[in-house]
Amino acid sequence: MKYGVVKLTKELLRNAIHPVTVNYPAKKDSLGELTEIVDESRGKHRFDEVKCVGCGACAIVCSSSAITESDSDLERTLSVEIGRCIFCGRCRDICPEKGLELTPEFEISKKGQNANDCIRVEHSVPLGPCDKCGRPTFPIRQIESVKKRVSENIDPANLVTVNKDMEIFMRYCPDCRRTASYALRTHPRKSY
Amino acid sequence: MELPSTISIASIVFLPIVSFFLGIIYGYEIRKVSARLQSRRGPWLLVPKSLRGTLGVTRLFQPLYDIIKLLCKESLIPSTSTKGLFRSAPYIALTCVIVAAAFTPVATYSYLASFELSLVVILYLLLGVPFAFILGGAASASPWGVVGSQREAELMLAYETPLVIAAFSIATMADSLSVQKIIDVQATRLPFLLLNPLSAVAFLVAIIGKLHLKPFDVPEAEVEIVAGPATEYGGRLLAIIEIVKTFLMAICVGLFIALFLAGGSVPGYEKLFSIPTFLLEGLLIVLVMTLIHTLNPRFRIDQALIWYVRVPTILAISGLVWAYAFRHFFPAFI
Amino acid sequence: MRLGLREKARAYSPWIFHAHAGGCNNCDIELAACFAPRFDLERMGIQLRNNPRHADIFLVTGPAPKQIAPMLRRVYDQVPNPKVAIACGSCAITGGIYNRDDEKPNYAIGGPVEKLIPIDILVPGCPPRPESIIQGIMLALEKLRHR
Amino acid sequence: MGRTEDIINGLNQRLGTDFEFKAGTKIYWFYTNRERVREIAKYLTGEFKARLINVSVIDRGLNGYEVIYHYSLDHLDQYVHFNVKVQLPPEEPEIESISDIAPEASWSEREMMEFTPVRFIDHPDPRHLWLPYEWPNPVESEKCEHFVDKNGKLPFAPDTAQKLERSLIPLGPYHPLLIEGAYFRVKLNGETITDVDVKLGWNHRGIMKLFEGRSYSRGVFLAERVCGICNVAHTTAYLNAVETLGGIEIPDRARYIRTLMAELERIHSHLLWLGVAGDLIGFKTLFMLSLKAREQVLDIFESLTGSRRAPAMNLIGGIRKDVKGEVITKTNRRLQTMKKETAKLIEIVYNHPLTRKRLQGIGKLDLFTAKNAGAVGPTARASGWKLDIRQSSPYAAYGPEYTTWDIVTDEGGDVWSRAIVRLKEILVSADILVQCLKALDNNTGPISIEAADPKDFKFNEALGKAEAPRGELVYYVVSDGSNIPYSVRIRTPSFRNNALLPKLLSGHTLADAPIIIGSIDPCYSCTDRIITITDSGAKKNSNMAASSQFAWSQ
Repeated sequence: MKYGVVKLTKELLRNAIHPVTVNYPAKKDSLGELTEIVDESRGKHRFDEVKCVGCGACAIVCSSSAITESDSDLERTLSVEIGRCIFCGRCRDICPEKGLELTPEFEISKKGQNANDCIRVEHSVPLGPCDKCGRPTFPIRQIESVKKRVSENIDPANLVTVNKDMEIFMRYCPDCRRTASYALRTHPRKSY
Repeated sequence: MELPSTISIASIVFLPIVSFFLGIIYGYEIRKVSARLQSRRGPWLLVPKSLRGTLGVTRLFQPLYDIIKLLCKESLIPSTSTKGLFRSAPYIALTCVIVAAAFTPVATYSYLASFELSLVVILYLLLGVPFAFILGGAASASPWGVVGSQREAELMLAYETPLVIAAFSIATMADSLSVQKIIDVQATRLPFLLLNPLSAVAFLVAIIGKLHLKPFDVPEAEVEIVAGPATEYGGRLLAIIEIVKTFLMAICVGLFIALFLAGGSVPGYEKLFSIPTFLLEGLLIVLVMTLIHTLNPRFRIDQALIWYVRVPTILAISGLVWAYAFRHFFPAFI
Repeated sequence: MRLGLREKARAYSPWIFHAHAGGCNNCDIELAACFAPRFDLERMGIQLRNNPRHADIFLVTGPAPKQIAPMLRRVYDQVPNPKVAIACGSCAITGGIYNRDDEKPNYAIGGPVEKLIPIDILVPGCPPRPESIIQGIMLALEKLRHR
Repeated sequence: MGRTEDIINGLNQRLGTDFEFKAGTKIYWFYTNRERVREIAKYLTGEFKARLINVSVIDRGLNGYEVIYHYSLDHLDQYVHFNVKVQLPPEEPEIESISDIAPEASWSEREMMEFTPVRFIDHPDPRHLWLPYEWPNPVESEKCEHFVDKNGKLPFAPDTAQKLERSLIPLGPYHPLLIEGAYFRVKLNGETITDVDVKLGWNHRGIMKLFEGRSYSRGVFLAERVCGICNVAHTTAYLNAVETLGGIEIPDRARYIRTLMAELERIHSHLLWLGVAGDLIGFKTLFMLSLKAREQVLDIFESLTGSRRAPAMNLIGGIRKDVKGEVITKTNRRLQTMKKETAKLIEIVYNHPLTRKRLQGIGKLDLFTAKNAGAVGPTARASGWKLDIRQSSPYAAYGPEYTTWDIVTDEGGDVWSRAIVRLKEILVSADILVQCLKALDNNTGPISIEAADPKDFKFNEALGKAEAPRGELVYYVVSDGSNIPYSVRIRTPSFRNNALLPKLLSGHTLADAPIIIGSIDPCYSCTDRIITITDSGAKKNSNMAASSQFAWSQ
């Protein structure tokens, strides 16, 4: 029975020689020095200026509604409210263009009185104007990427027609597309 | 007895201050060593360069910073408490320990220790501290304070018995109740640690209980009764309690050295040489106490009481018997 | 910058009271990890106190459900001045995942914590890494010094 | 299978026309009327030793309310569950309580009374479980919004410091004994506890309501945040239910990785428990040592998933990220270090005379009481009940075709036995982990399959179970074919074990209270519900109801 105390003493004396404490606040680079932070670690977000097309898939999939997209004046802003995010990494996984990363940056604490003072990660992409009414439609880069995807995946026989159609449709906003669907030959009854 | 000289009066004034700083160093040692034993780093002895702007250079005086910080904080007084008693209890304890500190020799130096019955005075004054805590806890009207006071009272009965018996067995061997005399007896011959180890062990265990270190921190058991008698104290009053604890640490260790280790004096050397020895011995005793502190969980109050009766009290009594036997068989020694 | 002894002592020995106000426990165990061997906060003289009367830093985790909200306020009032409050974790800051999508209030949540007590430091993350918490506490020290 | 058929035949004979039966694979659904409920409960729990795992109420709008009694027989016969359904009319939603027949039902019924207008008649203690006593019953969302007035003041705030009786000790809501808010009103005689009343719900976040507003795939992350310590178990149980709904069979690799995560989490949870238990008996060093060992597990988590806690690995139809390549060898190495440290810890705990002294012989729970009150998890196993969902209804890779392992049990039933069971389980879990890693290293294959559209779900209700570190976890998910679940009901393990607390506590000293409460590893973020089962129950209830204002004194 007393053996436990002897064992513990030995263990403690061994511990005394090898403390396992990290130097964190003293040396900034010691973040995760013992754990080799993996490339998929989930810290503060970063939008890739080039890759992100502004489709807003991350906003739809976000499990705590921390990512919001707001359109204003030919610009779409995706903003991540870090103070609401749960860092599940779903946005990164779902991103079709791999335009959103979670960096291993964990020093995100801030002074502040309320949630508005918390860090926000924002990214804006330009929206293309509707050819007809001039209102903002979709992000320009998203239109391009959709075109690219469609032309990659479509049956080559239809490629020319589809490409031509897309040239017209993609520049209209949904409302204008609806009203102009006869002219654009997209109305379902048109073919009858 | 001749009139006290200026130096003597100065020593009376300065001794508590020295004791206080010793207590702070001991407090740091407990924290640092227990941290290291738990494979942590503990309060930095030297703060890394990049943090010195915010955190200062060293943490050696960590308990002192705690006390200064608490002194500058507001103290809240619960409306349900008995206010006068609640406020005065820490000050009663403080008076007790300051006077006791003046009596306790630091490295054999103490003017007051040479009085007859100085050992009785110290033990008596130390008894005042738990009494003041019990009063304060009971006056706070917090259920935790009350339970803490109750436990403190029970534990006090348990540890005071071996403490007093062990101290008096030493007095018996030295044939004096003056601490200075006890030191002098040891300085010329062997320290009582070797002559009466039973009492020494009993005394050490008793002061562990007195200082509320594990396994006897029952009155302050955090997860059970928050902070015991100190639950409702905050700010300045808590600072006073911390100061009392710091003093208590230094006094208990100093008393142990005085009674069992010849107050740090080494036979055959200058009296001045006793200062480093005293420090070293003090740090060693605290080290031993820290080891016990880290190695054990907390006793339940009933277990603590039974254990105190079973082990240290028996040890102390056998130490007393041994002391009488020693006196009887080696009268020349004393 | 020269500091008086009082300000120094304040920054050198902050004691933390951890108030759990709902939430899923992740923040709480990460805070426990801050005091465990790997991220030992006692290096900086910081101690975890279980008594609000002894505390300087009031660390709140969780979205503050309605039932505990008044208690939280009351415990905050028991911390003697000067004090700093840290909201630790996303749900303490905004309610995090416990918010409803349609922005209507969740019937059970009385928070976020900022509604109940004045907050000084925000530590986002779900749960925040111990490094984030330590960084937040370092910021709190700066704030505490100038209180 | 003879036993199951016996039960069905017996029910048919007894109930005759009042009874309709729909076969599932091994999960049976019955329809009956409300007069027969008590009879069925007597029959199933009395004669066949079925466990009542939960009582759910589903609000069907104009069609009234559906009360479902979930009986589990899987501890006798793998996978077998009986679900007895009763339809109640919306104008008179009343049904007789069965909590005198099956005491486990008491809490579930109270919970359901709180959230739905269904009344369980003759319930012994119809107070609120989770919500403040002052709230209306049932709670209606419009009314509740008035509960925060314009100044942000909450009208149910407690009075300022009441003068407490000296012998009446409040433990909580803020008390160092538990990090989380819980309120125990303990009546003391000297230092001995004579009576306990519990009020929980300080952590109630309305999660079951939140589930009803989120799509199935987003619900996974909400399930993960029900509890931070057993988050994988929660997601696994939720996904077991959702995947049964959709008829999804996840690939083997996903099964192994789910098991890997769940077992890592079990180790983490048990090590954390050991640390907290150490703290509760004042053993700071044990706390530090076990948290040091725990960091190894967190390192494994981080290298596998990218986050120390909340791995977010489980998705509908599989998992998010593969575990392959050199990370497996690294994990194996870390596992060895962790195992060595844990073995050391076990030796220390086992041989330290003082820990033994503090833990042995307190908080005794005998097998009969454990079975009767429906203890689950390590608490039940420490009383000698061989009850483990991982073997009684295997999910993920726990079946014998994937991994082989044994259930750890102990006969003592006291706090010490619970500690021993948990410590041994760490080693068993490490064993399972090694098997999983080996299987992952040798096999290849997909890690997830396409999830079915909620429109094409095969069933419209399903039961999902998992063995969380604290015991059996039950999710009941109802689908109506839309994108979001119609209803989700959760029964957490601590919900059951907390019910035992008043029983365990009375007769012990205040100094033992923390470790006894800690010994069942209560997790109030999971649970957040309340109970009183003590001998002087009735008297105390009235006392408690009268003083619903909580004094909190610190």
